[in-house]
Amino acid sequence: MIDFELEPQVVERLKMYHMVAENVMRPISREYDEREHEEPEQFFQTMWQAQSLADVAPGGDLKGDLKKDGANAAKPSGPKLRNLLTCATTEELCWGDAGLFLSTPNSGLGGAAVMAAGTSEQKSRFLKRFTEGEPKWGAMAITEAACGSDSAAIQTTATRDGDHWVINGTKIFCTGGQRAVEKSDGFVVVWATVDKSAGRAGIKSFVVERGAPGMQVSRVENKLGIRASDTAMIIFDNCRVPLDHLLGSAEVRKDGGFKDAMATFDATRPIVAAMAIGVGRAALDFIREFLRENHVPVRYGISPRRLSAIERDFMDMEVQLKAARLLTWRAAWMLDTGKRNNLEASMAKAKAGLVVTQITQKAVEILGPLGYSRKLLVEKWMRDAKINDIFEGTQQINMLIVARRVLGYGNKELN
Amino acid sequence: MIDFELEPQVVERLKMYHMVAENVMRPISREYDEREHEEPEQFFQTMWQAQSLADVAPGGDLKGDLKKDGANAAKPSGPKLRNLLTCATTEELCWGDAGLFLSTPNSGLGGAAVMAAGTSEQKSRFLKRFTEGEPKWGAMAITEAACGSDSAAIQTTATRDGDHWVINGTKIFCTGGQRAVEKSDGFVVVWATVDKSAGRAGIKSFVVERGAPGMQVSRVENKLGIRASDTAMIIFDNCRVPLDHLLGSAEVRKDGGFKDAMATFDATRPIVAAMAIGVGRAALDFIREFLRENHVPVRYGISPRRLSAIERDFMDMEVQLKAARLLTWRAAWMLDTGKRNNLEASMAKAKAGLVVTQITQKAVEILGPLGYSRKLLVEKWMRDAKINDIFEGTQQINMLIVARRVLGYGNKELN
Amino acid sequence: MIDFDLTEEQQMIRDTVGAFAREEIRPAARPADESGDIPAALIAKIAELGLVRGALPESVGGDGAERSAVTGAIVAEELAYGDLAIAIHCLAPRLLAYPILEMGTDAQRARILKPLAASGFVAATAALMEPRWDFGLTDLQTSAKRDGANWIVSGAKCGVPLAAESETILVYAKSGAGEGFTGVEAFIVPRTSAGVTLGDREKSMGLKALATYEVQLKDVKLGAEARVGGDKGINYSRLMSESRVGFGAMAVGVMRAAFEYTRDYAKERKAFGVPIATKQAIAFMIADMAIEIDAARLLLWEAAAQLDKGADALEESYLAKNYAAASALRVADNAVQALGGHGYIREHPVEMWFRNARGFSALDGLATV
Amino acid sequence: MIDFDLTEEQQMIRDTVGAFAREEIRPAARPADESGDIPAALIAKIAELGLVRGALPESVGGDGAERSAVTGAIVAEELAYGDLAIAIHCLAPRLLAYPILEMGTDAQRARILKPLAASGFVAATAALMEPRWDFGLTDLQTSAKRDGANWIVSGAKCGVPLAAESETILVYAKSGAGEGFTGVEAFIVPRTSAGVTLGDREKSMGLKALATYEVQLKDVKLGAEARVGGDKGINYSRLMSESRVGFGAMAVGVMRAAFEYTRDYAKERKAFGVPIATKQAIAFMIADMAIEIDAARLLLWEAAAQLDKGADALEESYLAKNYAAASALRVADNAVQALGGHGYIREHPVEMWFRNARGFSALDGLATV
Repeated sequence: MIDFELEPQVVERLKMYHMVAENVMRPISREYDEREHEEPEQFFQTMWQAQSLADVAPGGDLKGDLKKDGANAAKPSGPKLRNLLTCATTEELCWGDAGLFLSTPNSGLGGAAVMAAGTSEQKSRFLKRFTEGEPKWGAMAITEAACGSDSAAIQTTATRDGDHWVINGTKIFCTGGQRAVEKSDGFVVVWATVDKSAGRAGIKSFVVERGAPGMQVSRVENKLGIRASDTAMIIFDNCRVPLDHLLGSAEVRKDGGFKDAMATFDATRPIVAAMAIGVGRAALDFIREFLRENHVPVRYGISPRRLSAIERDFMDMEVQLKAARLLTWRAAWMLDTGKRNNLEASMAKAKAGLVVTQITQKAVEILGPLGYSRKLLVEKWMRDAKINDIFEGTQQINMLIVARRVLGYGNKELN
Repeated sequence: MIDFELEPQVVERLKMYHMVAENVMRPISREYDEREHEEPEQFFQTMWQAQSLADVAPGGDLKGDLKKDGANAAKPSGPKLRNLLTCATTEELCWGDAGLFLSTPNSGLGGAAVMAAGTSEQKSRFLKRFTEGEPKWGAMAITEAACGSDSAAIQTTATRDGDHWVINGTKIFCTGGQRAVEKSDGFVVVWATVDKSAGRAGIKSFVVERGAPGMQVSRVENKLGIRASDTAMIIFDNCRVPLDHLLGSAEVRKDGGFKDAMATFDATRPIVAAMAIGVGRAALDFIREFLRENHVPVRYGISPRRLSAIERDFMDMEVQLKAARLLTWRAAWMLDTGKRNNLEASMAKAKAGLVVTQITQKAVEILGPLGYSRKLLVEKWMRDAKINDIFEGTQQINMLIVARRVLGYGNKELN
Repeated sequence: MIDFDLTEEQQMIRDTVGAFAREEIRPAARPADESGDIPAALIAKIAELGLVRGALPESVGGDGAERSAVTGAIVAEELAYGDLAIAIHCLAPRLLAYPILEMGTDAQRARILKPLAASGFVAATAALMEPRWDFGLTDLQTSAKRDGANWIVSGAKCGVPLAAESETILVYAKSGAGEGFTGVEAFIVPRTSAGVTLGDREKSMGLKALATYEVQLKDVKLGAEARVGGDKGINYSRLMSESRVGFGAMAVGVMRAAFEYTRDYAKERKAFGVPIATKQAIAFMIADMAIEIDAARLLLWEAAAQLDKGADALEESYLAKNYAAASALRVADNAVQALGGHGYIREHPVEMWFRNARGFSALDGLATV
Repeated sequence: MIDFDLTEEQQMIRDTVGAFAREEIRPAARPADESGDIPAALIAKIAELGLVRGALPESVGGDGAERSAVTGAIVAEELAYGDLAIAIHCLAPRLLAYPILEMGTDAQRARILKPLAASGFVAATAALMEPRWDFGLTDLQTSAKRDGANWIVSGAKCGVPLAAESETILVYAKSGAGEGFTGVEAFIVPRTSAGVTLGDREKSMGLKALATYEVQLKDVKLGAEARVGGDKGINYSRLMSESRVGFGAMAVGVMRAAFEYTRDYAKERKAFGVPIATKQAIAFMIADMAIEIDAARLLLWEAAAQLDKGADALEESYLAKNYAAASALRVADNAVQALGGHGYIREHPVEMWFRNARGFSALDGLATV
C-alpha cells in the first residue's frame, strides 16, 4: 500500500544523523571549504568512532553484513530497506556538508564495488578493516583522461604475470583516492581490462591496497566545491597485485565483469541523488527560515496568480526537491525489494542532479548580495551541488540511459 | 552606427498596417477560426485591392520589382531594407491574425521561390498575375509524408518527356495550396528531383499552375490553429508542365538547385519569425492592458526580489519578445545589406518560435479561467503561435543549423 | 512502512479501468472533441464500472467499497489517459456525492446519495469556480447569508460541468469571516431553485466534449437542510485537497497518453534515414516526459496517502497539483513539437492533449477522489 | 535608420580591447582569482589604453573623445571577456568620473576629473549597494540630511570596489521623499572623511580578484560642493541605466568566454569515439549559448543606443540587464556541464566563469558606460 512516510523509529534515528550534521559538520563546513586539501582529523576520528554513523557508505551498511549485527540502522524497517535508509541518512549528512560526507572514513564506493562484485570471502577479507583500527577509506577508480562518461572505453590494462596481476594506466577523478591509498590502510578498486578484444566483457575490477608497488597518487584536484573531499589522479605503472585481488571471477563472459561493475551504479546513483537532495534541502531550509524571519509569506492554496515571485520560487524549489526525493527513494526501495532499478536509478539521478543545481542557484539569487557573500554557506551549497549533476554519470548520460530504457534501445541505436 | 529604431516615415506606414490588422482582421479573427475551411471573401477583396498591403508576401515586395514602382513600402528607408520592412509589416498583420495573414492573396512562398531561383523572364511571366485581376495565391510544396524536416529526401520526381516535365509524387502541408491551384489562377512551386542519383543537386523547383493535368488537391488539413489558412495535400500523377516551368537552370550542378531552394529559407525564416512575434505581441499587448485595468503594477527598476510573480512573468514575456525581434530584424537587415544570414536567420527562427510559444501559453495562464475561454482571443493566439515553432524548419532543425554553423560542422558530422 | 507498490485490489482496478480507457474511451475521444458530444452509450457503459456507486454505502444502494484517495487518483489517471473530457464527465457525480458521503448529515446522505447509487449514469455536479482571472479557492465571492433558519446564496459561478443535466448542484459559498479556507460552506442546490440561472454552454480551448456552464445565483433561498454537514458544516480545505489530487491525477493521465503516443511515433517516424527517436533532441524530450510523469504521480500519491491517513494535505496537494499542471503542459507541448507538422493537425491526438493540458492550471474543482 | 553595424571607430576599439583581453588579461585571470591580487603591472598596462581618461575633456587632461554608451558597452564586454574581476577593477574609476563628467558642476569636473585623467591607474569608486537581501536601486536606506548649507550622510554600503585604495568615493544617498528613482543624490566623499569606516575586504563566491568593501557612513558631514550637480543634483535614473548597461555588457563578455571555451573543448573532447560536440545534447547547448549571447548583446545595445539619444532607457536597461544576468548564469552553468568533471576542477576556467556569472543578478553598481 502506497506509503512514503518513514516509521517513527527511523525518523528518530535520522534525528541522530541530523545532530551530527548540524553539530559536527556545519561548524567546520566553511573552514574545510577554505582550507582545501587539509585534513579534518577531529572529524575523521569522530565519524570513525561513531561506528553506526560510519555505516553510511555508498553500498549500504557493510558492517551489518560482516558482523551480522542486527543492531544496525536498517533494523527498524527490516534490513531489506537498507538502500532506502542509506539514502535517508545520506541526505541528512549532506545537509550538513557534502564535502565532509564524501571524506567520511568508510569503505565508500570501493566497498560498494566489493559488495557488488566480490566473493563472500573477498568481502570479509577486504572490508573487515573498516570495522577496526584507525580511520580508513575505500575508493573506486574508473574514469580516465580519454574516457569520461564512457566507462567501456577504459584503457587501463591488467595482465597476468604468474601469481600477480600487473596493472598499467592512469585514473582521474578518483574520490577519496589519496586518503584510501596514501593516508590510510584502505584500498582503491581499479577498473581495468584483461582482454581489450573482449570489449566490455573484458573489464574487471581489482582491489589495490596502500603500498602496492607501482601505484602513485600523482595529483589531487583543486575544485569548485566539495573541497573537503580529495579527488585524486592515480598512476599505475606495472602495479602488481595478487591474483585474488580481482573481484569475482577472472573468466571473461559476455554477461560478466562490466555488468557487475555497472550494477554498482544502480546502487550508487540513488545515493548520489540523495547527496544532491541533502545539499538542496540545506538551501531550502535556510531560505524557508530566512523568509519567515523577514516576514515574506508562503501561502499554500491561494490563487497562483496572487503569489509573489519569491513565494512562487520557494514553492517551486520545495516541490522539485520533493519530486527528486520520491524518485530517489523509489529507486532505492526497488533495490531493497529485489526489483531491477536501472531506469529508476537514472531517473532519480538525472532529476536530483538538475533540480538541486537550480535550487541552490535560486537560493543565492533570492538572498541577493548576502547570497553571493561567503559569510553565508548558501554560495558554498551552490558550488557543492553542481558536482551531483556531473559525477556518477552526468545529467546527459543519465538522460541517455532513461531514454534507452523507455524507447527499448541499446547503446548502438541511441548514443 | 547602432540604431534599432525605425524611421518616422516607416512608423507612420506601419500604423496603416496596424489599422488593417485591428479593423479588418481582428473583427473576423474568431469567426474564421471557428469556420475552418470557409473563405473570408470580403477580406480577400480588401487585401487584394489594397495593393501595397498585398505586397507583404514572404520574399518581399514583388510588385516593387515588377513595376519598378518607387512608391512602395520599402521606399522611405530605401529599397535595400525591404526584408526588414517585410518583417515589420508582417509583425503588424500577424498581430491582427496569423491565419488570415497566411491566407492573404499574394505570391506568398511560391513567389519567394520564383524570386530566389527564377530567371528574370520567369519572374515577370509568373509573378505578373499578382498585379492584376482577381485575388490569387502562390504556394510552395516541399514536404512529403516520408520527409518532414529532411528536405533533401524528396521522393517526388520530374522526368523530361519531350517539351514537358512530368511530375509524380505527393506533397503535404502545403500552405495556401488549395487557394493557389484550385480557388485562383495562382500556382504552386513544387520541389522534385530530376536525378535521384545526384542527391540534393538533383532537386529542382517547378511552377505548376491551376488546371495543370494530373494535379489534384486530395485533402485540406484540420489544424490546431491558423485555421483561416488552408494546408493542402496535393497529388501529382503524371502532372505535365512545360519545360520553361523549371525555375532556373535544368543543369544538375553540385552548387545549384537545392542550394537555391535552401537559400529561400534564409529569406523566409526571418519572416516566419516575424509572424511569431506578431502573435506574441498580440498576447503581450493584451496582458499589458489587462494588468493595467486590474491595477496590477509593472514596476521597472525595483529589486527583482520585490516583484510579484505575474509582474516578473510579464517582464520576462516582454524582454523575450524584444530579444526575438532584434534577432529577427538583424537577420532581415543582413539580407538587405547583402550579408549571408543563414546562421542569423535560424537563430531568429529558433528563438522566436520558442519564446512566442511560451509567451502565449503564459498569457493564457495569467488570465486563468478567462484565458482558457474562447470568449477571448488569447487561447487562439496560443494555438496559432505553436505553428511557428514547427513550420519553415522546426525548433530542432534550426538549432541544428545554428550548431553546425558555430561549430563549423557539415550535416555529415552533426545531424 | 515505506511502500511504492499498489495493493492487489488497486492494481486490479488500475488494469481494468486502464484497459477500458484504452479500448473504449480513447477511440471516442477525437469524435467527441470535434462534435462536442459524448455518446450516451459510452457514458452508460462507463457507469457500469460503478465508479460513482462503488464507494457509496450499501444502505443507499452503493457497493460500500472502501474509499481511498490513492485509489481515486489511480482511477482519475486511467480515465484521463483515455480522454480528459470524458473522464471529468463520468466522474462529475462524485463532485456532489463525495462531499456529502464524507461530511454530510445522515439525512443528506440518504436523500442525495440514493439516486446517485442507481444503475446507469446519473448526472450531478458542483459549482466552485468563479469567472475572474485571479479566481482562487481562498477568495470565493459567492456569498451565503443566514436568513433566520434559512440561507440566501448569491454569486456567479463558471466551469460547472453537466450543470444543465444535473438535478442537484453543490454550491460552494463564503458564509462568514475568516482567512484562507475558513468560512466556506457547501449547499445542496436543486437546479430548478428560484434564482438559479444557467448561461449558455461555455466554449473553451480544450475539453470541448465536456459541457460546462456559467451558473448565476441571485438570492437563492435555501433551507437549513441544504447546508452540507448541518451545523458542523464542511472541512473545505480537505475537500479542495481531494479536488486537487483528483485533477492532478488526471494531468498525469494526459501526460502518459502524450508520452506513449510520442514514444511510438518517434520510433516509427524517420528523418535523415533513421527514426527520430534515435536523435538526442527527441530522445531526451521523451526521457524528460517519462521522468515528469513518475515525479508528478509520486507527488500526487504522497498527497493522496496523506488524505487517506486523515490529514488535510493542503500543502502537499497544492504543490503536487501545480507541479502536475505545469508538467502536463510541457509534456503535451513537447509531444506536438516531436510530431512536428503532424502534431499540429487534428489527425493526431496530441494537439487535443495540448489544448486539454493547458486547462490544468486555469481550472479548478472539476474532479475529486 | 536601422543599423546593426558598429562604426569603424567602434570596430577598431572592439578589436584593440578584445585582442588585449585575450592576450594580456585572460592569462592573468586564474592566478588573480586564486591569489586575490591583480598584478599592478597589468593594471598599469590596461590604464595605458586610456579607457578612463578617453572620454574626459581635454581641459582636465583627458582625450576629449566623444562618450557613447554603445562604445562603453563594447569596451565592457571585451574586458570582461578577458576577466570580469579585472574588468571591473580597471573601469572602477569611471564610477566616479562619469557621473561627474555628465552631471557635475564645472568646479566638480575640474576638481575631481583632473587627477583621474593623469597617466597610470588612479583608483576611484562609488558606493551604491547596501547589505540587505532585498536591496534595490529604488529603496536606498543611506540618508542625506541637510544641515544648513551642509549635508549629513549616514548609512551602510557594501560591494564597494577598490574602496581602500580610492581617494574619493561617490556615495549615493536618499535625500528627500519621492518614489522610485527620485530623491536620490550622489555625494563626493573623501575616503578619509570623519565618520567613514571601511570594513574588511569582502569575501564572495566569485570576483575573488576584485577588492570590495563594506563602507559605513556615520554622520558624515559634507559641504554643499560635495553634492554632484550642485542644486540641480543628478539624474539618478539615467545613471542607473548606464550602470545596468555596463554590467550587462560584462555579462555578455563572460558568456562569450564560456561559449568559445566550451565550443573548442567539445570539438576536441571525445566520448564513445566521437567529439562530444557531435552529440545533439551538447551541440544544442552550444547553439543556445550562441543565440543567448547575441540576444543579450542586442538588447543591451538597444538600451545603450537609447542612452546615446538622451533617453533614460530605464525599462530597456532593466530588462536587458536582468536578461543578460540570467543568460550568463545559464551559459556558464552549461559550460561547466559540457566539460563534465573537467568543468568542476580549477584547471579549467569555466568554474570561475560560473561563480562570476552568478554575481550579475546579485550585484549592482559595479560598472557604467
